[in-house]
Amino acid sequence: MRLHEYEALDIFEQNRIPVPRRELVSDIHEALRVAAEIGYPVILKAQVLVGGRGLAGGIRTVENPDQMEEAVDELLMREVKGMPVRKVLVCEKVDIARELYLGMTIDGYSGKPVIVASTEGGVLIEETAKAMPEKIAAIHIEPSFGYYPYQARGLLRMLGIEQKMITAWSDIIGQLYHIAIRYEALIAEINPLVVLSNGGLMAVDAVLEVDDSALSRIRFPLPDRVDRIENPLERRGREIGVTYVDLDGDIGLISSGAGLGMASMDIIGQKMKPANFLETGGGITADLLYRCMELIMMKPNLRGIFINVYGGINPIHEGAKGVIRYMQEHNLRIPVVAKALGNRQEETWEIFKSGGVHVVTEAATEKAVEVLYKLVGPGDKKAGRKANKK
Amino acid sequence: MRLHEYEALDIFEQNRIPVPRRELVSDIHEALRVAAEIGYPVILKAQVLVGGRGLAGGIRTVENPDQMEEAVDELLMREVKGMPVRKVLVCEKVDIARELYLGMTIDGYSGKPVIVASTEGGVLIEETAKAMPEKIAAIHIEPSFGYYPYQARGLLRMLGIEQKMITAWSDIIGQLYHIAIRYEALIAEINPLVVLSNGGLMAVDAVLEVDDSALSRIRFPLPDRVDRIENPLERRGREIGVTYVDLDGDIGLISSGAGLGMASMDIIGQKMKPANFLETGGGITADLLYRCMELIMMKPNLRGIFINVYGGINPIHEGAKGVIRYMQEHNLRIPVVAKALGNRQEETWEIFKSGGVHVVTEAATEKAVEVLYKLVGPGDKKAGRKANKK
Amino acid sequence: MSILMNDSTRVIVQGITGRIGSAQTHWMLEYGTRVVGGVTPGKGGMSVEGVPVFNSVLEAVKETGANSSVFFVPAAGVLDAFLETIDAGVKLIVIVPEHIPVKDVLKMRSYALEKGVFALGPTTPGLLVPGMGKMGIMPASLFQPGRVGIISRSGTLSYEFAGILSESNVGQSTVVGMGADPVVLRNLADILELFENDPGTDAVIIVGEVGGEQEEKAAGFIARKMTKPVATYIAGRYSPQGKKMGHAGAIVRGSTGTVAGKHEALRTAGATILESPIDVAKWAKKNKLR
Amino acid sequence: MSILMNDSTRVIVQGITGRIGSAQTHWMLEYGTRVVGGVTPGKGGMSVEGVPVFNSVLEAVKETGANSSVFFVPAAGVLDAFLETIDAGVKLIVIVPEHIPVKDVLKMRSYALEKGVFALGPTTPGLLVPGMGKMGIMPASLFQPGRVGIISRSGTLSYEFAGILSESNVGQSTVVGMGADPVVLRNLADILELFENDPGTDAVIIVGEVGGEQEEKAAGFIARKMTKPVATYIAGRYSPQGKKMGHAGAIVRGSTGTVAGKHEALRTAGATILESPIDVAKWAKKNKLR
Repeated sequence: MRLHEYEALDIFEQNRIPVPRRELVSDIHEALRVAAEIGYPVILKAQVLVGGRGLAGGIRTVENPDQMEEAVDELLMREVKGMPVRKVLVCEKVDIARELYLGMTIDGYSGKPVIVASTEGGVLIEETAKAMPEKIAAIHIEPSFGYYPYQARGLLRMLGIEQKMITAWSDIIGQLYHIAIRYEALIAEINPLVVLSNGGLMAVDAVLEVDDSALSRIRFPLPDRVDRIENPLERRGREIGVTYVDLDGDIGLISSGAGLGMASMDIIGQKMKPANFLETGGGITADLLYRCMELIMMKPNLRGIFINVYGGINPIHEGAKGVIRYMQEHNLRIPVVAKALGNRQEETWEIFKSGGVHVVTEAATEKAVEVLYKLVGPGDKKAGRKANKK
Repeated sequence: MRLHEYEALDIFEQNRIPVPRRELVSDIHEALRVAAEIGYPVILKAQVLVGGRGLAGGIRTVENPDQMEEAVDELLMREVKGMPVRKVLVCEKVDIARELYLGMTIDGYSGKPVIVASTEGGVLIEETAKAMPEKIAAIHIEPSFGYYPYQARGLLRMLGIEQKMITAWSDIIGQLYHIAIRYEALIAEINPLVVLSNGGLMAVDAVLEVDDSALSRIRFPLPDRVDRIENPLERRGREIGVTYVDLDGDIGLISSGAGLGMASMDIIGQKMKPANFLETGGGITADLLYRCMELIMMKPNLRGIFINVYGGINPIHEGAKGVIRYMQEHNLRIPVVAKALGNRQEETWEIFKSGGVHVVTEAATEKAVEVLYKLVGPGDKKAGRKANKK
Repeated sequence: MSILMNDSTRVIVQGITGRIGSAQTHWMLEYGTRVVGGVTPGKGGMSVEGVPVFNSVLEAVKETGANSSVFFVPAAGVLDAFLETIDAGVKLIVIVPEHIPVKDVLKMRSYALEKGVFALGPTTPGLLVPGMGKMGIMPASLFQPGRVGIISRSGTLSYEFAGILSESNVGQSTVVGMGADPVVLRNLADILELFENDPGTDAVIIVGEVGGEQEEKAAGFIARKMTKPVATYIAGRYSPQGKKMGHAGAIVRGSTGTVAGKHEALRTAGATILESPIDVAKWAKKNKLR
Repeated sequence: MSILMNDSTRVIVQGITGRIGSAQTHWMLEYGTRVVGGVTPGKGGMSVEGVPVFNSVLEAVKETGANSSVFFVPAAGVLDAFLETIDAGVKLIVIVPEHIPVKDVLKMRSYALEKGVFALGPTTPGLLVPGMGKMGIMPASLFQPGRVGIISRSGTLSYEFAGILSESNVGQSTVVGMGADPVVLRNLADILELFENDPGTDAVIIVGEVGGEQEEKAAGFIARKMTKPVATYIAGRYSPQGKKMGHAGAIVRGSTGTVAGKHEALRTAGATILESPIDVAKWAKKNKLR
């Protein structure tokens, strides 16, 4: 779960990382009041859960009250990278002498947290990393041993940081790392970490992504998880316990397993367009697949449904019952093709067939997709996309 | 620093270890009120910082209000193992089916925390450990890896604990260990940990000794450290930053280094009696030794003073200045013998001699003690002890 | 022949008394796996599918001579039980459960590596040696004995590839689910090495997916050490680009993680790129695998 | 000959710019110790007693070829600096400061043992090889070269014993303060073993004190491995019995920790018990030590 910038800034501040004065607003009146308190000029920042916000126009400098109305209206009206803006953060504009970068993530391959720092922070950090790798330094932390300040000092010396900055910067590294541990963060990032004109350091942005699997044991207050999903279908997916990603095609997809789902999408995509990605996980029941059918059918103009499940941990015969119950109750007319193999496969095939599902018994997904294609044809490739527009 | 039982019980309770209902009282009126709230019978426990309190008469059961006055008076009047009783804890009397033992300490030799448990708790636990070692089980915790519940379960299985008790007991082990980590405890102990007649577990006593070297970084509120030293001379020693132990002889001792201090005491003890143990640590200054002289002279009837210091980390010539300043200002009449070797020893000898101190320049403490003995003789071996009585 | 499991593999099932644990014990036994015991603290003395249940791993190991364990333990209890299992001397551990916090996985991984324990998962369907046995949830019907090794990050895709091969009468030596989590207990290259050294395996299929850098790192091993043919399929080319969640990962990993980047690394290392799962049948035929 | 320090010992002083660090650097240099650098973060570029100061241990090691370090760092910063020093490749570390939290000492000890670093302290006067050099605070005037090794838990008592021996014209091969804390970075038996293996040492004196179980454990080593004469003095026989602080320690250690218990263990192991420090002169004479 990624936190909003304003939420992450609050957490950083509570953990003694210097951050700008700021307040969250949702209309022009609040914005004017806050800006007056903070003092002009101020920075307005759209609170959306995507990166690259600055380059996409989600950040504005406002010099005086006259400029405020237009800037706030403009930000609240716009979408940044397809995400609607509901809140704007009004921030103190600080005097920036230099932009640095500091981040922490998990290095999956080595199985260790890794701290990354650079003397060249800002929006182009990834390009910097490629073009000038000597400007980037990283250290791995041994998970059972933990973090100690000398590691940060070593990292900063690798970057050639002048001695007088080392204490302040290594303090922030320590605090960021401890935030990451407490909040079980997969990513904790400050970009840019700025050197102020008075020589101090300040985090003027904050990224914090918390491990979803650890949410129930984090002892610090966190915002609600489901609420922050903007797309209503994706939110519904989270509610019923499946992973749903909204796409712009017209073939509904239900799969068990993310890899199988991705492969199904790839194969469908060769001649048709998937309307969604849906992965059930290992908890299939008749009810769950009934709800999955409801969910994928919330999208208008589907031309066909493709079900691709394996009976390993999942009782697929139970799943099949849920699918055909939905089909019968809703008198579903569009073709449904199912490939279902594994434990209790014969029983599953019978149930699907009894409900009018086209069953494919071969292992290759390509063959099942071919069956579907014969039933529905290539379709209007724009149909789904249109229907998906708000 | 050892906490009082009532302080440790509060910490245990905050950390979800079941403890009896209880309240601290310092007079009969409070005791009657608390006992009425808790309900008779109640247990009165003298709050003194020594072990073996129960066997020394510091614990009383009170069945009804009529018995209360005598019991409270008796406890508040008495000394337990030489310690005055200022506060009494009035506790709920619980139905005890069985007494267990649980403790955590540091195993200095292996350099690891060790958790010790026994099915035979109570006042005679140390005897049990010798007579029936199979009733005791211990596990070491790897410091960099930390504690996990499976270790506790393994410990309890070693003791043959029935399965239905394992979860409750291992939960308490986990909580005790985490208290020990948070409070940097050198000892955390529950004796007895009782099995109630309803099958639950409860800590009816609590020992917590915190690492003095870690006091400044413990983030949880702790009681004041100096206040809890009962002996005024020992408290004064703590205040000026030296280790002072009050003894019952009449030869004052100032030494640098605990080992040298102990050896000096041993050697003095062969023919005379030390009035105190005083170890300066590595921070000798003229002022510090002036204050050390003040401190040892607070004890009446000293017959002589023995100073045994080395100039390694300590500027002993500075220390010598403080000693003779005290002697001059107070016109000290009793003999002072000093052995002072190491860096700047010649300078130190000159300063001591200028103030009338008898200087010994050989290394063996025995020779210096012999010089003192020749000056003061064996003395009345009872004198110091009498003077020390309150 | 096979990797990881063999004739002396004696398996315990942790969490055997749960709904999934007991059901999967049934399927494992039915497939011929030597399941010798189960562990559920507090349920010692019971029996599930004829298998004795113990309160602790140590007891199970002592009583049954088990050397391998498969986990159906709730995610919150996996770290503790994993450490217990290693301390009890078990040398092969399969972690089926999903949603284990990454912080726990890091500790599990470092302890297993330190103690020389081979562990798979989390979020793995486990391990199956056709005709011999299985640890985990792979559905037996799709597999047949043979000489092709499969390593998959995705559970269900490992079934898919085995199924396609089996329909073409190409059997498998061992099928290994390495786990779908961002951090797994053993890296792809370690498993590849086992197949390279297994006389019963003639070729290996790697079933990967977008994200992470397992495939890129394995490419290094393929280039340096691998003598047997390797085919790879990477799922996710049509997946919508993930919402970018910070730069740190991208900085550390550079261009790794994309399907194109993985293809490039693997092709350079000499592996065959499969564009679609069904292509594996042609590859097997071309390489005369069986 | 000597233990721990020799001709190739190159020492850095951590916390060299502090009051004690700079004063002791003076004494160490005066005694002939090869002090090649100092470390105080933020003070790099300075020089103390003619010795260059660096900001980090790594830099100091790279620039000076140091292989040994002595600490005069404030207690709160010792753990971090210690780990830094080990990671920089230093193989001998002397921790002079006192009042380091036990929790920190446990971590330092486990890391040093894991990395094969020999560390002394905390609360140690350090290490002195008469006529060659010293790391720590031992006052040079009391020592003279010879063939008797001294290991002491107490700082000042190590001076006392060396002083008594020197006055009797019995010199020392190496004098080692193992540290006075309840947990030290190296146990007594490990240091004894170095003396046993040192051709320059003919006999060893152990200066112990009440508490802990270092002497008892060392008795095991003496009985099994030690061929050279060992004399021991245990301070504290007239010390008032410590206030009893819980049973756990007593249960774990049984009767160890008392002067009588230590005497018993050491005597049984074949060591000579010295009743008073001055007795060491007689013992040396009897054993014809010099």
